[in-house]
Amino acid sequence: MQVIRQTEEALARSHQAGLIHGACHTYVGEEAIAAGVCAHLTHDDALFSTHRGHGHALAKGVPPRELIAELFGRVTGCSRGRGGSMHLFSPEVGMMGTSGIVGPCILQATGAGYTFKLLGKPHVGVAFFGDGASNNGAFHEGLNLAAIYQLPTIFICENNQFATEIAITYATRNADIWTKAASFGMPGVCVDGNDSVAVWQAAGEAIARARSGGGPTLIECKTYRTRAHAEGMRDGGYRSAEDVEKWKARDPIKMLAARMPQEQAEFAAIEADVKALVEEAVAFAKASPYPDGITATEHIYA
Amino acid sequence: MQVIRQTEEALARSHQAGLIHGACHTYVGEEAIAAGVCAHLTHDDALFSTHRGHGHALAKGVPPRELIAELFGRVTGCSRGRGGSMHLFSPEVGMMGTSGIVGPCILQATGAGYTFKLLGKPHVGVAFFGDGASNNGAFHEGLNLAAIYQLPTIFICENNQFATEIAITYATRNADIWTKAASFGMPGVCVDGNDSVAVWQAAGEAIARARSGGGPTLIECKTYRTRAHAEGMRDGGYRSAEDVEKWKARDPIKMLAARMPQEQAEFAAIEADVKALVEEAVAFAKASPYPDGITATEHIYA
Amino acid sequence: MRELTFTAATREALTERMAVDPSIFVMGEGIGPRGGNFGTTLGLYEKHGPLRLCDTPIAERGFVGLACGAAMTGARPIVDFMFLDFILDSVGEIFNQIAKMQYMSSGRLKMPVILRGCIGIGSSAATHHSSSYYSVFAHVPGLRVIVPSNPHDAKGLFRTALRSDDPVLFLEHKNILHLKGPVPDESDEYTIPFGLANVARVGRDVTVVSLGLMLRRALEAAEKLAGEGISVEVIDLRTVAPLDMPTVLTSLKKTGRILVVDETFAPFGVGAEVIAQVNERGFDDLDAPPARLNGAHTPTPYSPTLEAAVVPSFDAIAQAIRDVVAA
Amino acid sequence: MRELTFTAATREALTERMAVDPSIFVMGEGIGPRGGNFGTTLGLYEKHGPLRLCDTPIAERGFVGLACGAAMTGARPIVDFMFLDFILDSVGEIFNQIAKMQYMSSGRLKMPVILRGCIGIGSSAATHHSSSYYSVFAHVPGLRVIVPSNPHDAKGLFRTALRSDDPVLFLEHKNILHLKGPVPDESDEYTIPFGLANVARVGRDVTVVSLGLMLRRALEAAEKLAGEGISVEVIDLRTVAPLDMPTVLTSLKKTGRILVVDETFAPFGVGAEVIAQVNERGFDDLDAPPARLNGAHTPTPYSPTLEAAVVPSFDAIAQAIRDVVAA
Ligand SMILES: Cc1ncc(C[n+]2csc(CCOP(=O)(O)OP(=O)(O)O)c2C)c(N)n1
Ligand SMILES: Cc1ncc(C[n+]2csc(CCOP(=O)(O)OP(=O)(O)O)c2C)c(N)n1
Ligand SMILES: [Mg+2]
Ligand SMILES: [Mg+2]
Repeated sequence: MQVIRQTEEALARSHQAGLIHGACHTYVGEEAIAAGVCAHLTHDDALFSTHRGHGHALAKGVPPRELIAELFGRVTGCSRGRGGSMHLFSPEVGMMGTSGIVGPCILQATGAGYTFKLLGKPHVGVAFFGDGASNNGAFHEGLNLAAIYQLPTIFICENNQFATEIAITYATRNADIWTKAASFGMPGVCVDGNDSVAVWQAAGEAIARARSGGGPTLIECKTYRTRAHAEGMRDGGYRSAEDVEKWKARDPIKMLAARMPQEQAEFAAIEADVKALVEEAVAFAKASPYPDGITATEHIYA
Repeated sequence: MQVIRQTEEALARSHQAGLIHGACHTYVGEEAIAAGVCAHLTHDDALFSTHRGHGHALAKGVPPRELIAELFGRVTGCSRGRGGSMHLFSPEVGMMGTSGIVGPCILQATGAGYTFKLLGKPHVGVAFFGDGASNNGAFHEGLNLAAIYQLPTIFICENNQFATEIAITYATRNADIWTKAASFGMPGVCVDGNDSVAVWQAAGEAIARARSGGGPTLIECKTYRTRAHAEGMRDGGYRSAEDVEKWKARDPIKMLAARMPQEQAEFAAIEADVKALVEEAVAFAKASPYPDGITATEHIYA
Repeated sequence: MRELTFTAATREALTERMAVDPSIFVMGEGIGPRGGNFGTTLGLYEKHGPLRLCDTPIAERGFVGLACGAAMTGARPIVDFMFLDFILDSVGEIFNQIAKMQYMSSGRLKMPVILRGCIGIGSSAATHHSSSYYSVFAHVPGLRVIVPSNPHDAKGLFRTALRSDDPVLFLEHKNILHLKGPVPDESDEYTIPFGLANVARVGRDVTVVSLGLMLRRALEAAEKLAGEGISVEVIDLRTVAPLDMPTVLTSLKKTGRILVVDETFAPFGVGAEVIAQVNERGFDDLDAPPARLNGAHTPTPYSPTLEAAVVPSFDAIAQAIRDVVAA
Repeated sequence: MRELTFTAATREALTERMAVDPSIFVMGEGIGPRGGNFGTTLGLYEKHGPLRLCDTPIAERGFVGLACGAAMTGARPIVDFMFLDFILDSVGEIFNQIAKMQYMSSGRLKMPVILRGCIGIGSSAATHHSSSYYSVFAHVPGLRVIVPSNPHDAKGLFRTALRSDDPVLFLEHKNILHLKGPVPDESDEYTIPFGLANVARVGRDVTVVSLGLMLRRALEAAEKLAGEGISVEVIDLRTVAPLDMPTVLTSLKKTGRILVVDETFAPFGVGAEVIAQVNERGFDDLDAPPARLNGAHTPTPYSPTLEAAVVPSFDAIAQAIRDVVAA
């Protein structure tokens, strides 16, 4: 969680400094989810995510320097500068990609589950997506396909209450997204997405079930993003400052620390280590070269 | 129901005789649904349907002669010969169209509901679609939109147990389609689709609620088609002859007749009248001219 | 004349028309209280409320299909995609339903739907926020496809779209959306018909056909080449469907040389179609092979160095014009 | 040589390859026990079972997206749409994901997906079962687009598709699917590379470029015109992306005249692209304006009289060839 938090904050500062050319959607406030889920995954498990994917990439094992370099548009970035914030690829660690389009990750994770079942492998496909995606047809079709084929796929819905500025309570009359699993005859689970231990437990159960042939699970994590939808965007009007403060008080990092008061020194040490790591990563990214324009049309075909 | 049954049987015979050039999906066995629902509709209400739409067109008020002529490819057909079996249009009577693509009718009926709400009209939009369509993303997006805007739209799912040869119990782990309304915070109702009175009652309640601003309803009608998926197709392998017989015994026309034993004479009179009507309609269609090839590119733009 | 941005110009047309036509409503993500990601509907929610400025879930296929049904029953929906890239999940509703509805119903249903979104490469928006599919939509019968290059045209064409009974794709390049240009007073009710190109610059030696952002770049290149003694006529197509070939052919008759400059993919693109029609209807006027200059045939990369490499630059346009003149 | 239908020919290629490559699976509606609406997978379910012959709900977007994710993780999915018309709900997954995946991942992911479906106008299938979108798919970078005209080529090209790491659209005209043609024995492991056109008939006076069903009609017309003393060279493109222009240009050098015959829409279509490239690379070889003959730019009507009017007929093709020769 520290790696995600501090990297995101570095990215936010870099965005203000003009080092990031395109969009930048941070994961601040939602770190417990990626951390809690990815703790159960190996590089052989396949993770698919969406526009708010920095946290997932980091938790899956993409080094901060590769993420930051990518957003800086450098050739050392995880997508070699081709992708930017919304197109993060690192298949080497099972980070199969993020997408600037809402929805596809649900289907692709289903496809990964299909491959693993077809080839008899014990891995899982995992999709991370927002509450906004749950009203999209991809949710309906993807979850149904995963259910009927009993695929090893885990659907993690990060319900941070808003899709940009549209409240989930506006976008559906049933904002308990986990209940929709019933339409597909699939287990649906609801957890406090700011409680990393609760996420870790729920994900652990679901992933173990999937690995042993028990099929998919939908896990809704109720959470909140505490920064604007994207860096540089206004953050007023659609939600109250009090709500933001209320959720900041439920900061997942603080919540974990509060749970283990005896580990304060350890937490402090981690925080300091990560600080150094992220500083080094920013320096690395800044020092990295831009890709050569001449390579712009490579890799379109195999 | 007699008009639908006898027209369909005439169409099936005509198909065998080579008078129908393209596809022909009959509605035999499902007549109670169109009849029960459309009894509540006027020409101002907007009906949208799918590939199996003959029954809906007839129940909404398209004369048999226009339907038959359309399938015969004649200029007197309800779509002037441009459409055929899967593209039936008669906006004059509120038959807004059928589609050779599964799914869109759900969204278009939602749109009709939107217009009626926007313009303050007391009409309803109605979508008829199969169990197969309920696993399509259009179902999820359409029902959700109708629910959040509380539109006067009625969703009639004709669950005849199969999509072509794929059983609904294969295509979803939750074959009680009406329960999926809960995902959208919408009332979901289940009726015996072969019982015209039950359909009539359920549709009546839902339509009255919609007209008075109470929003949409999903009605699942459990039914069965007793002919092949389409005329000329094999009808074996995927379902048992016993099942077909079992459902034939639940013939909606016979069931209604059994309900009102004192009305046998009336029923017989209707049957005879309809026979004459359909015979006349076939003769009319046969005698009608084909459209002139030169008109093939008219009406692409307004 | 006063100066407005593209967005302000089309918003004026929309505001004016919504006040008199109660059947118009707008759907999209954030077009309600927020006023649109690009400000396309700013201030209208306060006037007309949530039914006419309808915020949506992320369900592009759903609300495009809804718009189709609404248009079939007497409303005039405008779907605002913000980025055109998001249109793709609704292609089934557009190709199979919206584009075919008038035809299938033998003209008894109309299809007054506007589908608008911003297009184009720039600002490191990356490959899911940079697409322009106008050639794809223009291939399909039943659609009108509009790509304005300045606020004046944007307003006049949007006014036409607001009265059209055909479905209209209204596409504005995101890198010029905020640029200002002269627009007549609100009292001037000018409209611009679909299918009428604009001779944006008169010249003698070569005809350059373009649209959108590239049109502006081509005009700059023409300016520079004037200094080299090359007189360039620049034609702004403004609409891709219908395509105004008479204006192009008239210019070609004068210049004998033609270059099509288009940001998007060459294969099966605007240049291909213009050149094919030039061959069919103006072959004898050609003093040199008709040519095209396009963006690279590739997904759009993110990094600024890569992004710049996939779009025709000012220099590349100028050189392509010189080449056609020299051919 | 033995004779097989298109369907039997591609099924043979599929059967052979599925036996040796366990990563191949097929998805679609009715491709399991039923063996496919057109018999594309007949007999394979019995051999390989439900995981490799996977029947689906009606969820085209869903299973195309699934196929994308499966290909990213090491499988080789084949999506069988029966009618290509049903592909449209999945265009977002194809354009934004499948076509761009290799690029976005800088070549670290491969995308071995085959998307197959039947195309074309005929048999009063009406407008939702008659489409051919090959020009649309060929406009987008990252896809291979195949349109065979005979069983021999269908098998050879399908074999190539089964080994390709690029996404392939494999499109067969429904009105020739059941026609038989010579196909070498199963022991002959010939393949046909993408991007290699076939000179289907050698001639002197004019080059006719075509594909799919129209190729066959063009060959018949050429036969007839031989009797009139016109020697027609007929080129079968076979693949629309990549397009084999060298073969076309070599022929043009000889004949000096060219006509593109294509069933689908003219605007932004195959003819437009071929003609644009002819202008770019073979302008000096042209003795007459290059021409194209297309189906009408309209949704497809149902009635046989209307349907026949929107497709290039044998007579129309013969006349168009005469016109180009006389020009
Ligand atoms: C198909 C599609 N439509 C619209 C967008 C624009 N968009 C980007 S992020 C976003 C909101 C997403 O909300 P949610 O899924 O809840 O994720 P969050 O941003 O809250 O993490 C929208 C509408 C998109 N990227 N893709
Ligand atoms: C999008 C789409 N995919 C596939 C088809 C082919 N198709 C035609 S009818 C049908 C089955 C439909 O089943 P259901 O919705 O249950 O209706 P029923 O035929 O049982 O009335 C299919 C798959 C289609 N028409 N549209
Ligand atoms: Mg959200
Ligand atoms: Mg059914």
